[in-house]
Amino acid sequence: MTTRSWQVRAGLLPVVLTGALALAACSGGGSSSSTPSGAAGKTLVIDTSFDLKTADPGRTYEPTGLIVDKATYDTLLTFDGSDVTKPVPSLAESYELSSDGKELTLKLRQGAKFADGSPVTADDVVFSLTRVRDMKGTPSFLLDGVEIAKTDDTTITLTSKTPNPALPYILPNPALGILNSKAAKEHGATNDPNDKAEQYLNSASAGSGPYTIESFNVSSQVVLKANAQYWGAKKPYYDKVVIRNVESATQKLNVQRGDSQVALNLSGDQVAGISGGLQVKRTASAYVFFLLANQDSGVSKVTSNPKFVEAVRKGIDYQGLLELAGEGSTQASGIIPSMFLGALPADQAAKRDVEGAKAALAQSGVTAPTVKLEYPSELTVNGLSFQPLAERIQANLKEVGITVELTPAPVTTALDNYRNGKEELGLWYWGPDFPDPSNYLSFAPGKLVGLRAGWKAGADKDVEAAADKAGAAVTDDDRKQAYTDFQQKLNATGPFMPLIQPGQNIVTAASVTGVEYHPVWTINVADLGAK
Amino acid sequence: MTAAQKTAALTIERLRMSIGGHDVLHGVDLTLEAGRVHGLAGESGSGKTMTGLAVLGLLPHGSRASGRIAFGGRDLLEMPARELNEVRGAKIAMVFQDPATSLHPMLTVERQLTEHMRHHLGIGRKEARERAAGLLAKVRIPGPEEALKRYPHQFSGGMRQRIAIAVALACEPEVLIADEPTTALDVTVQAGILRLLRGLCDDLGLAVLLVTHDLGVMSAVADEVSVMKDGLVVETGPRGQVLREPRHPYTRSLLDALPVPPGENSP
Amino acid sequence: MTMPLTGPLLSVEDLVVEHRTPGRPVVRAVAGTGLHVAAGEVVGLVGESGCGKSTLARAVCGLHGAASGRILIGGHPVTPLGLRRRDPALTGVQMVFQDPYSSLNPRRRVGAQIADGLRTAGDTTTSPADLLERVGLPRAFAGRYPHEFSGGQRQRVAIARALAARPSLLIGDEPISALDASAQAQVARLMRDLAVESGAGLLFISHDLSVVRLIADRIAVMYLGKVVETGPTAEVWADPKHPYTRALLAAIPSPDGAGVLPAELPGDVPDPADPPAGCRFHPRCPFVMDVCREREPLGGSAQFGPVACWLHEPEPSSPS
Amino acid sequence: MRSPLARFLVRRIVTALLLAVGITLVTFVLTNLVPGDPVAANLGQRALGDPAIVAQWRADHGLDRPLPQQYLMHLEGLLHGDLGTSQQSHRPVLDDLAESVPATLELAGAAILVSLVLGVGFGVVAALRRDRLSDHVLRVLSLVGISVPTFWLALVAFYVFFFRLQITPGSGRIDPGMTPPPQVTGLYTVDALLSGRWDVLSSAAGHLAAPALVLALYTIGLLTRFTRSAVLEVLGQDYVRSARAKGLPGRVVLFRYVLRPALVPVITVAGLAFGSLLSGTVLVEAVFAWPGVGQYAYRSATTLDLPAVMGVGLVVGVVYLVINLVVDVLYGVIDPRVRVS
Amino acid sequence: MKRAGLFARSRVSRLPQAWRRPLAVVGTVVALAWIVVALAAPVLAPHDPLAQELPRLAPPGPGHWLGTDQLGRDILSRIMYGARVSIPLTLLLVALSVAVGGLLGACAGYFGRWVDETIMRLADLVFAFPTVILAMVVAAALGASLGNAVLAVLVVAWPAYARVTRGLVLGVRAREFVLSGRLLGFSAWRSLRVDVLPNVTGPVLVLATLDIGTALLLLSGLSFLGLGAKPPSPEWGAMVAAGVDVFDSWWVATFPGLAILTVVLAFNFLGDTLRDALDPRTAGAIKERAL
Repeated sequence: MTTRSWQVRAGLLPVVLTGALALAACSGGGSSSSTPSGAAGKTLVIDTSFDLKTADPGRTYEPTGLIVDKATYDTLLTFDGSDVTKPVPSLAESYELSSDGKELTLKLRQGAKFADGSPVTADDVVFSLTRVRDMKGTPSFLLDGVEIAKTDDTTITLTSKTPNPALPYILPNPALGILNSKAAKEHGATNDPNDKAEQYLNSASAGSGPYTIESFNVSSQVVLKANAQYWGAKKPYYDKVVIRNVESATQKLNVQRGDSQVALNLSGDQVAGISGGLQVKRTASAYVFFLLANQDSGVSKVTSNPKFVEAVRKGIDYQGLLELAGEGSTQASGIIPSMFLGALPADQAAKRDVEGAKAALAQSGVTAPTVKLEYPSELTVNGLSFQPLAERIQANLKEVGITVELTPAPVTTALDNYRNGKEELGLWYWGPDFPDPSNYLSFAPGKLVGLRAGWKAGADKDVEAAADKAGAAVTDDDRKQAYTDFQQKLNATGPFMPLIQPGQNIVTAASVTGVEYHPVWTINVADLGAK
Repeated sequence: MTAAQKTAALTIERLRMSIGGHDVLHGVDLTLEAGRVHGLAGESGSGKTMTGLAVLGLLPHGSRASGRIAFGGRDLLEMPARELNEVRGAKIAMVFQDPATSLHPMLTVERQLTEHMRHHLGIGRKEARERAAGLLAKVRIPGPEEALKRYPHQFSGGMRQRIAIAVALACEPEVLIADEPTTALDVTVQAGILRLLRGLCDDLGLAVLLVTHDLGVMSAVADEVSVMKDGLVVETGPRGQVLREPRHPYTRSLLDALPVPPGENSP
Repeated sequence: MTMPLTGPLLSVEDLVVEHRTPGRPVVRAVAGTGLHVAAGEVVGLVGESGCGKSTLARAVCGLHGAASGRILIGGHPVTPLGLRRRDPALTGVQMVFQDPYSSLNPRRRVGAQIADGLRTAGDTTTSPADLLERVGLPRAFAGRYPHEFSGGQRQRVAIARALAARPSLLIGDEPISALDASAQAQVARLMRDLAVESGAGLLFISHDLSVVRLIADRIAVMYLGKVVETGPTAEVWADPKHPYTRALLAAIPSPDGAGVLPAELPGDVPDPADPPAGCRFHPRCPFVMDVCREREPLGGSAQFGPVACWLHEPEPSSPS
Repeated sequence: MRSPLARFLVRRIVTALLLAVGITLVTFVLTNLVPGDPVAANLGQRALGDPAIVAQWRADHGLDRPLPQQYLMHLEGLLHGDLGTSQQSHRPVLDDLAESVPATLELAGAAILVSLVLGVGFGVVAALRRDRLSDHVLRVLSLVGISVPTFWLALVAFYVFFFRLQITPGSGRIDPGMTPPPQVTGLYTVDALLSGRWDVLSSAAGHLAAPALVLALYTIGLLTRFTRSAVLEVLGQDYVRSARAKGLPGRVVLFRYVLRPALVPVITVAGLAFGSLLSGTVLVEAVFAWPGVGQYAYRSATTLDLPAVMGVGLVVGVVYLVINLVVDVLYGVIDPRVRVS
Repeated sequence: MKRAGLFARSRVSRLPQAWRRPLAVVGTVVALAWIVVALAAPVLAPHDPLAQELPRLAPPGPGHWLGTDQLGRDILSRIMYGARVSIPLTLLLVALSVAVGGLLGACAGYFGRWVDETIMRLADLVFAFPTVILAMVVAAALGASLGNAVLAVLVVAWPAYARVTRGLVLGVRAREFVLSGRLLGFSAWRSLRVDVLPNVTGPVLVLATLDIGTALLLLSGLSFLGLGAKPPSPEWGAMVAAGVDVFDSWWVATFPGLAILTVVLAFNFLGDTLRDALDPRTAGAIKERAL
């Protein structure tokens, strides 16, 4: 026989090498399995699914950006905890709204300082607010038609052409954070769309907030460090806050393993099984999922048929959708979320009526319709993705006799169609720009969202009149009545079907304190501490 | 030629071999003597190459051999792997058919000439180098010192075969197995190699097993000739007898198939 | 298809064929040489590997374009074979290749492949089986696939296919070198007999002089891209003129059992990309003279006759 | 006279440059096929309503020009090292890539290293022990390796090793509490080593282990299969037989005569495998929250961030070209026939 | 004299043996089983794959052997119906790749010159991008749908076939029977059709078998990224993606993943055995393209 022993010996070598390598890999892994919360260097890790474009307050309007800006910038007014009913002082120590609701006067606080130590001045305020308005970034509408003027070194006057009682509720928006205008201007900040400061503001915050930006990456993580110069009474607790972009499913594992201390986007399903010394904060969010049926017969002969809309409205199994959304979610009775003034009471919510739906479909004269339902495929709201909702709606409507073809698209593509009013059926959500029902008037015909449903001005005079009335009302009672009326009419004949308000489930390590869900900025990092 | 010495350098007895269950050798008997060239002839597939490989234990994957290959009083087939490795290259060397593939294309001539010398003879780099240059000179490679630094692809086919022969001779073996050493070469080059082989055999007293299908080559250098057919040696004898008065019909048919009758083609 | 004969069947004049590989110097495989084959004549083209004999054969078939020079088949110039169909006027030249294992399409029955040849000739009366019979194979083999044949049998089929096209010139490019010794002479003889029988010329290329001697009427010896000697086989064999031809013949070992070692020709074949100046053979020539190093003996033209060697400089008046 | 290797490399580099231009063209054309208007993706709702701003934005980004001109502008920018500005991050794409590329290179590099060691090792063992049990086992394992869906394996590995068994650390490249090591190469493990930060090294290596192994499984399988056949082929070569006929020790025959030539084709495949690793990162990075090019590419593609997509295409293409070049150089190192005339 | 006719002899004699290898047997059985499942899904599946009628996220148990998903659909039934989506599409995809890549490669190899240059430089370009990234961009450009995902994968898959086919054609084209055919007056097309293509199909088909697994991985990968199958289609990649959100309910993602794994494995077993059975010369050509 031929000799082969050399092969065996030589052959063993790679195996030995391999084993050593695998061991090295494992030992590396084991040593750094977790960081105990708080104590070690006082680092807080927040996991969230990023919806982040920028840290420039003048441009930001995405939830993650608002979290970052809330921590790094102060606004003139703010809200206390999760209470959105009453704006409280921040950089402004007091404010006064004129009786006609057109002029808001704010008194600046003395002694507030930016992170670089320079004082916050009225000029900074005027520059920052004007910049937001005139740069025409996403949040510029917040200050549409508002004139900003410095009366003296400590007084700012905001003047609107029409009564603007919502303005004090708008000012806390982190998009209206006050910039260190000198630093910002040095880096290209201007008061028009040619502003070039964004890059700078992404690398270093120019605010007076309790934290400053250490590093910023729109796709992976944002690291905040405590602002040692913070002027406020309550100093930042953590030295460092890491906000990481993590899928919701992974968030759950991370927080359970102690790899992170806060998980922001767990769906009801994901929270259901959670245990082991974690705190779960369940709140109904201010997001409202809704279905729209395009009223433009150029887009669809089917969905523009009012009886078809009725069939859809009656055909949807709202309870089933709630079940999908999981704990903490509620059915949206109207387009205005339950915690806002003018929200429709729960008993007025739509109910499923399959027979009624079939009847309506029969009356519509459309037989065996097939419609396309568009929705953003990879977007999740509080851990809830659109996919199962769409699939459930598809199944619901199938029972009625409507064939729904699902056409998910990446959010940008889907958004395009949605904004251009090209969707036959659309599944979307609306988050409030500020905690006031006036926000929702854009659902009226001819308005922003109305147009997206192909609902042109004049298409439904009744609803339009109700919307105008609601917009003009000033007192709380009047407003409440007017908004309720508006929503009832909208529900009756409008193209929108409010579905659910998903719960906001914030899971934190047992040690973390001060967690409050806020409808505008989700979470105020500065409020977080540790036991 | 020292025909008087009749010492058997290597004896193959009843060698049988199978590859993957197919018998390729059915009991081959051969005797090699020092200072003599033993020609092994046959057509392709007759098993002549396998016989040569079996001597060194270089059988293809999945093959089995039995019988006896006696060398220096021991049976190579029974020899432990390690000891057999000491015989290979040192006592029994081999030259293959195609010098283009039997030399490693990525190693210098020096490395291929010296590595087994150093391994078998335990000599140093310098000494091995000197011997290597001497060997190249012996196989008539021009500029041996320079040639050591070059790679096989920088030589012509004939030169490569000379190098391969030098490699085989490096450890002064007793037996040389040459498997179709000139088949891949042109006739004018072949003539040189045949002369070289014959000369080495005579000068060094090597026992050579020359495997070839070319009866002309056989006639030119072999002292004894064996003819193989289907895994068996059908005829063995002195060159003149086998080629001029073949006893076995197969040998006769081989000779008859030649384009020119023997003895008629000298110019 | 047979062509009207005007002069020799094949006439190659001053042919140059080059091999170009990017990044390497151009190799003149055939370096300006000539060759003639008459109808019914068997010409053996011999030489060692790399001397350009196969390239010459391929150029004659149009498989390789000529850099310069002329190739005429029955007076018809040969054009290189591109993507278009071969010029029907040229299908009278057919070739039998070296490797029996790649000369037949393994996916088709041999009968069908022979029928291709018949179609070329427009022959509707002969059947593939007839041709198999002519090359000495059973008629029934037409239905078999190539893998069922031995090497020698395959070459017979390849010959049958080439013959089916009724060639006026048959070329064998080392058709026997891959066969076992016992089959070589048979196949070579078969080729000769069939070619002569059909009146076609045969250009038989081989490195094996003893086989060529057996079948060729005339022999042409090639060295490094040039034909250095031509002449009737018996004449060349008995009295080789060119030193290279002599060396070549002397190097053939004879199977006579006498134990005579063949004569050696020292040196290597020079690199065809960088041939020596003057006579290409001069570095190895035992009879080298000064003139050999400087001037090339131009064979085949008016100056040199059948032997391109300064030793055999022709009388000015007697071109062959 | 230049050496053949130099000539060979020059030719390869010229080809590579042409290919690089081709790559820019392909990415450009592809990204312009993407439906959806980048304007909508990038301007605020208010600004979108203002035609003047939209027009201005289009002009600023050259979107009002004809496509060929846009491409030339793009090329011109590239020549100045300007890959454009990401419409997502509003930062120069180059800066974004400078952050994400090292992360992916570290991941893919670790994976290819593991694959080479394991794949080549297993392949050699399988070839040497051909048709025996270990060969069969390795064969099945390597086939399993190339059959596992990477995205699924990533999920399973994360769940099992991180969550259930708790032996691997969580998301990201290092523990979130740690500061990354001072950037030299951008590879955390290497940088940590250079700066002597052992805690960071251990953390980075730990975070790297799971995703790299998940990623490597496919290439391990691939290289095992391939090395096996390459070694078998070399084992059948005449020069190996002649080396054995020389009585050389098995070790010498294996390393000098078998492995060296067998590595030539293996290197080619390893180069190609690197490409497949880059592919895999798209699927693995999301699960392990690894801030690399894969995530960046996915995000850019789904948000129609054209400059970013083009940047990714270019970088990835260039990485491919560089790998090919490295492979070519390695040929020269291993095989003197490439090097010496 | 050593040049044996591996080309013709081996294929004929070795293929039947290949089918008896254990791996090939396992591969064949599993692949056939999946094909049966795909064909008979309506009969075999215990539930309607789209019906949201069971308890949500129920673990494997009686009545729903592999558990249910977020919408209360039976995962076993979905996997069975998923075979009707994934397997035919993958086969179609590979067939298209072979057709497109094979034809282009054959043309490149046979006609050479500018045809060759154009096609192969195009192939090089595609090779310069990692498959998933390129396919992802193409799929994003075309819009998410299974048909477009197939197109996207086709875009990245054809060059492999083009390269291999070209290499094989180059090899076959220089073979002597092809030259003989040309000398007999075959047109280029006839030569390609009669002499060249039949002699490259074997290795290309083996490559195709090997590639079925890769193609399925790519297709399901795209679906996993949301660029392939549209819901509620029970495509396996999309099912795994749906399982990501509900990690704790491990069965949602695990079983579809296993389905992919077994199908890919089966075809890889088959392809690998076939490749081994192939003549080493041609196998060398396709080995390059194991990726």
